[in-house]
Amino acid sequence: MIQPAKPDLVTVFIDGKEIAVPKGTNVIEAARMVGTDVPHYCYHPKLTVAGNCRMCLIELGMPMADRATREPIMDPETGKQKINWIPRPQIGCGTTVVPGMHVKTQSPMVKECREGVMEFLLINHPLDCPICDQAGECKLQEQATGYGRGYSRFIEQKNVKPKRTQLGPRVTLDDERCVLCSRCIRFCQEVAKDDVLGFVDRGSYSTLTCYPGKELTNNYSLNTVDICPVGALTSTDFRFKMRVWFLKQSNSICTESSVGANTVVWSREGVIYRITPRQNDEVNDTWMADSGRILYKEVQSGNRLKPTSDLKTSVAAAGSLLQDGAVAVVGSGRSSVEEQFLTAKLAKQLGATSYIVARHGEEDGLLISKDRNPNTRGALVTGLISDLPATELSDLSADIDAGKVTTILSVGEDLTAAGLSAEQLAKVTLVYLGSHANATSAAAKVIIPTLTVFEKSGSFINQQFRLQKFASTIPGLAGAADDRVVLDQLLADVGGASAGSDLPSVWAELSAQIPAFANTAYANIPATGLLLDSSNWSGLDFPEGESLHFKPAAAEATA
Amino acid sequence: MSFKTVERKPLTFAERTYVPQIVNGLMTTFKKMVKPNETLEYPEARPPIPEGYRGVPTLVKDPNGREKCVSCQLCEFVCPPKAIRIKPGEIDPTSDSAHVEKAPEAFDIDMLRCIYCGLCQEVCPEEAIWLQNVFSLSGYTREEMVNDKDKLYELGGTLPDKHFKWDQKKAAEDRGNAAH
Amino acid sequence: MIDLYLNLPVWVQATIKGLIAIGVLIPVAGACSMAERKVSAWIQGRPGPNRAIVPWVAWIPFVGKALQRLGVFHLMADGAKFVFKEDVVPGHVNKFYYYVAPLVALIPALCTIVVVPFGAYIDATTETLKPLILADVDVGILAVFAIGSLSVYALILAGWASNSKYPFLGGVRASAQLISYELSMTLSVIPVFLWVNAPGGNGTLSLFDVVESQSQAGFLGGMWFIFLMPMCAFIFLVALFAETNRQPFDMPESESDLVGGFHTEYGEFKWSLFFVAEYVHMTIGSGVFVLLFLGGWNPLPWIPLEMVISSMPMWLGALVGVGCFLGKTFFFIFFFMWVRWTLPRFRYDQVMKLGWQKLLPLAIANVIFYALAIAMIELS
Amino acid sequence: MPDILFHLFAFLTLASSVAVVINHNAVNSALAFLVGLVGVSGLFVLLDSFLLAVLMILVYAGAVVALFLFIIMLLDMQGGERKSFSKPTAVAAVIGSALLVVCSMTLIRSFGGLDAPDAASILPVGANLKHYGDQLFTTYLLPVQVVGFLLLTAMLGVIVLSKKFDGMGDVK
Repeated sequence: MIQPAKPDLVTVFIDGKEIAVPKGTNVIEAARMVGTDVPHYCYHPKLTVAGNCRMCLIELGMPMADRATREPIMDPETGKQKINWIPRPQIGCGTTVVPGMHVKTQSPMVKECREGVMEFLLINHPLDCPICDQAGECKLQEQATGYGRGYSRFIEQKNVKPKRTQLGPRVTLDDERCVLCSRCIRFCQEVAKDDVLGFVDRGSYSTLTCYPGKELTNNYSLNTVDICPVGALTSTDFRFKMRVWFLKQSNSICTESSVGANTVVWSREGVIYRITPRQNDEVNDTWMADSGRILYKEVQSGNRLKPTSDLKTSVAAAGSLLQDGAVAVVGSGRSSVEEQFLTAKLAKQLGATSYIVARHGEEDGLLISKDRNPNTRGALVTGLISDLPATELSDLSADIDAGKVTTILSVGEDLTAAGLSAEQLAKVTLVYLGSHANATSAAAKVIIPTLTVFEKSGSFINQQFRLQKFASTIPGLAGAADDRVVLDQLLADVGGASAGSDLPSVWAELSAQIPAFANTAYANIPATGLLLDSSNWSGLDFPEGESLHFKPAAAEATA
Repeated sequence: MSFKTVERKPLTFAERTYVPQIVNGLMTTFKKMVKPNETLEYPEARPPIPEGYRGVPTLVKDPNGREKCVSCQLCEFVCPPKAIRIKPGEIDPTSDSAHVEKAPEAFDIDMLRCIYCGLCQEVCPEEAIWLQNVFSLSGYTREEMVNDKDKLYELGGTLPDKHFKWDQKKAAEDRGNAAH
Repeated sequence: MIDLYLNLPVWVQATIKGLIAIGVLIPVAGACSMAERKVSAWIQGRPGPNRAIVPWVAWIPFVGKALQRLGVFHLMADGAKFVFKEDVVPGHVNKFYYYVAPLVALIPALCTIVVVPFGAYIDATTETLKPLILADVDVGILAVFAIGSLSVYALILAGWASNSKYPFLGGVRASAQLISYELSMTLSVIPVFLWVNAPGGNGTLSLFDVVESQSQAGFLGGMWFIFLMPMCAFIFLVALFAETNRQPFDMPESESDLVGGFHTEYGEFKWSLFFVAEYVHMTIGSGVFVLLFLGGWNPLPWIPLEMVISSMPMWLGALVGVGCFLGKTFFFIFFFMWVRWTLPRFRYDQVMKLGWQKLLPLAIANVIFYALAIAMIELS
Repeated sequence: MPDILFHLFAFLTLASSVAVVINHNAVNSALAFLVGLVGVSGLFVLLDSFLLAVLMILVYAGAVVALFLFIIMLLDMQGGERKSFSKPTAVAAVIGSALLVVCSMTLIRSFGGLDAPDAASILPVGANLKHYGDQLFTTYLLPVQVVGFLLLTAMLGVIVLSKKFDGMGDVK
C-alpha cells in the first residue's frame, strides 16, 4: 500500500522494503533507516562525500516507463511495474534518493563487488592486527569478516610504506595500514579548518602526509584518529596502552568549557585509558577537542587529596567551624547541578553569601567556549548565584578585610587563583572540599577529599541551557567521598533538613523547588540532554561567542 | 525392543569348586610380582611427555633471541579463568627489533588460576605462548605462583621455528627504502 | 648362663619366656605389615614404600640403601607415629569396653605361642629330640584353638563398644563368622590326630608329637600330612583364612561396605594393637599349619631334622630346626598376603554359605572318610 | 602359690557370677559370664585338669558366649524396664528361696561332717585325654548320647518355633 509521501519525504525501496526518507538523504543513510548496513570507509555522515573507497557499491533501479508515452511498463507476472536496474553498481554514499528508487544491498553483484573491493584493500595491508591499536574497532577487520572473501590470492611482495610518521604532537601515522579514504583530509579541511593533510604519489604508492612545513597540530587533530576507519592514524597518547575490547565505555560530559561536549570514557578496572567524543548532533556532532581528552589524567595525578580521617569526623569538625563564625560559601562552576543545589541549601542554612568563580579562556568558535566552567548556568538555575560570576572575588576580599567574613567554605575552588591573597586566607578559617591539593587546601583547617567528575554521577547545564547527565566511569578513590554526600552530611550537621544524597532524592527536591526542573527526574534526562527554558536569564550577558550548534542569545536576537 | 536370552554354559565341577580359578589367579599375581615395576619413581624418573602436552604456559623467543610476543592481549582476552595479565609496551626505537613496535612490558600468568586449557596458545597469532612440558609447579607463597615475564621466558626458551616473519618484514622494509 | 636361668623361680622364668615371645612376635608382626605393603606393591607393579631413611643409616654404603629400598624405616616411622599420635576417643563410646577391646585382641594372640613348638634340638643327655616350646602340654592343639577362639571377643567388644553402626555390623559379622569356621577347623585336624594317636598308643594332642610322626622312617612315616591328607590341609587352610579375618574372608573390617568394620572408631595406638594382633594370629596360624601339615622343622619330606643335625653342635642344630620352621612359616605368611592381593572379598552371605553348607559337610565327610580309612589300615 | 591362685580364680568366678545375675545390661552379663568361665577354667588348671580347662574355654567361652553375644546384639536387648512382680514371679521367688534355705541348711549341717576324699581314689578323668576318651565312650556313653539327643531335639524345637513357614500366615 503506497501512502502519499509528505512534501519533504521521498519514498524509496531498499531490498524491497518501502521507506519514506527526507529529501537529500543518500542511500547509505536511507538503508540505515531500514536497519540495513551498507559497508563503507570513506563516507562519514558529518563530512562531505568523497566516494573513493567504493565499498558502498549497491544496485540501483528505477520503475520502468515507456520512453515515448511515459506509460508505466507492467510486469505481467507480478502485476507490478517493472524495475529498470542499472547494469553497473553505484556508490551508496554519493547517490541521493529520488522518489520510487529501488536499491539492492544484498544482491550477488553487490556481494561480489564488496569482495573485490576488500581484496584490493587488503592487497597492501600489512595485517599487523596483533600490534595495531585499531584492532577491535577496525572497520577493515569487521568488513573483511562480514563481506570479505576470507582468503588471499595475493602472493607478491606487499608495498612498503612509512610505518611510524608523527603527523603532529598527538597523532601517529602508519601509512601501510591506510586505505586512502581521505576522511582525515576532509575533516581537517571542513571541520577543523586547518588544511594540512593530503595524498602524495599515485597508485599504490599514494601516501597520506602533511603539507611540507606543516604539522597536524590543531586542537582537533585526534578526531582524525577517531574517524580513521583503520589503524593508520593512532593516538600517540593511547598508543599501545590497552586493547579496546578490554575497555568499559561510560557516558560522560567534557568539563573543559561550557560547550559540554558529550564523551565516552574508556576505562578498565578503575583506570581510564582514553576519552572519545560521543555523537550528539545538538552539541558536538561527533567531535571533541584534544585538550578535553587528557582531562582524565587528573584522576591519577599526584596531588589528589587523600583522606586522613573518616568522613564523620571531618564533617563534624567542618560543621562546628561553619557554625562558629560569619561564613561565606564559595561554590564552583565545575560542580554538578546537584552539588550546586546542595551548596546553595547549605549556604542558606548558614546564612552565608555564596559565590562562584568565573573562568575565562580563549574560545575557538568550535567546541571550546570562553566560559571554562562547565556548569555556570547550573549555578544560576539552582539559585547558588543570581548574577553572572566574576573572575575575581573582590566582594569577598573586601568582606574579609572588613572582618565581615571569618569562615569560608570552598567547594573545590582555589581562592588564591580567584584573587584572594595568602594573608587574607590566613585571616579566615577555611573549610575545603575538593579532589586536588592547592594553595587553598594547604591553608584550610578542615579538608574533606572528594571525587573527580569521572568518579561520580550528576548533570551539567551547558551554554545552550541543555541539561546533560554524566555517569561515574570508575570507582572513586578509596576513602574519598562523593561531594553530594559530603554536602548533604554537612547540611545535616549544621542543622539543615537533609532529604538524602542519592540522585533520585536530590532530584525529587530539585524538581519540587526549582521551576526549571519541574517534572524532571534524573533517570528521565535523555542521552542527548534536555533543553531548559532559559528565558529567566535572557537578560544576562553571557561571555560565550558563537560555536558549533550555538549562537549567543544576543546574536540570535539580531539574526 | 527385542532381546535375546543367551544360554550360559553351566559351570563345570572344577569351576564350581572355585579352586582352579584361585590357583590361576595366584599364578597371575605371582607373575606380576616378579615382573619389573610398571610405575615410575617420580622425582628421579620422569614420565615421557607426549607431543602436544599442555603443561605450564610459557613465552618463547624466536631463533634470533627476539621475544615473539607483541602483547596483542588476545590470550588475556581469551583466558577463561583470567589468569593472564599483560601490560603492553613499545619497543625501544633504537633496538634491532624496533620494526616490531610492540612487546609486553609486563606479562604475568597466575598459575593458581591457570587451568591449562591451552586457549592462549591456540589464540596466539604470533606463536609466542606455548604450553610446554613443565607439569609440576609449586611455591611457598601466592606471589611465587605468579609467573612474571622473566620466569615465562626462562621456562619457554627458544622456539626453533623457521617463519622469520618479522625478519622478512624488515627485509621488505629495507628493500622498499632502497627503492625510493 | 643356662644354670642361672634354671635357678630362677618358676614365675620369673615364665615372665622371661613370655617377654621373649612378645619381643619376637611383635616385631614379626611389624615386619609382616611392611611385607604386606611390599608384596601388594610388587603384585601391583609398584616399588612400594622405599623412601624413609635415618640419616646415619644412609651413610652405610650398601646396606643403608638396601634397607631404605626395603622400606624398613617406614615401619619404624609408622610405629613411632602410632605411639605419638593424639589419643582420640569418640564421645559416644562405651569407654571401658572400648579400651579393653584392643587388649583382648592382643592377649589371646600372644598367649597362643605358649603351646606352639617352634623348633627342636637333640638333648645331649637323652640323645632324643626335644621341642623348643614354652609350655609342653599334651592338650597342644586344643589349647591353640581355645585361646585363639577368645580373640573373637576383641572384635565383638570393639564393634559393640564403638556404639556406631559400621563397627557394630563388623562385630556381629565377626562373631558369626568365627564360630562358623571354628567348627570346620577343629574337624579338619581330627584325621591328623587320629593318625598320630595310633590305637593303643598314649593319647596326645601335642603338636610336637604331630611333627614327630611326620619325621619317622619309611614311606608313610616320613610323609608330610599335606600329602597324606590334602583335604584336611585344604579345609584347615580355608578355615584359617576365615579365622584370621584375612581376605577373602575379612568380613569384619571389609572397607568397601563397612568403612573399617569393627575398628572404624579406633585410631592411633589402640588401632595398632588390633593390627598387630591380626598379624600375630596370622603368624601363629601359619606356624600351626606348618606343624600340622608341612612337617614342622623337618627340612624336606623324608629327610627328618634329626638326620641333618645329629652331627652338629646342639645350638646349631636348634638353629637349623628353628630356621626350617620359620622359613616355612614365613612362606605361609607370604601366601596369606599373596592370596589377599589376588582374590576379591566374598560377600557375607557367601561366607556364611561356604562355612556352613560347603566346608562343614566336607569336613564331616572328611573325618568319616579318614576314620574309616585309618580303621581299615589298623585292622588289616 | 597355688593357694593364692585358687583364691584369685575362686573370687573371680564368684564375683563374675554375681555380676551376671545383677547386671542390667545383657552384654555386660554375657561378658561377666565369660570372665566366670575363664575363672572356672583356671580352677581346672590348678587341678592339673588341662583338658577340661581347655574344653571349657574352647566350647563355652569361645563358642557359646560368643553366640550369646551375637544373639544379644542382633536382638538389641538393652536392659529395659524392670518388670513389676507378677504372680508366677512371686511363686518362683518363694520356691527359689525355699530351695536356697534347704541347701544352706544342708551345707551348714554337713560342715565338717564330710571327710576329704582320698586323692588317690579319684580317677584322673579330666587330666588325661586318653582316660577322658575311654570314659566318654564306655561308662558315660549313654548319658552323653541321651543329652546330645536332648540338645538336638531342643535345637529342632527352636528352629520350628522361630522360623516362619509358608502358609502359616502371620503366626509368629
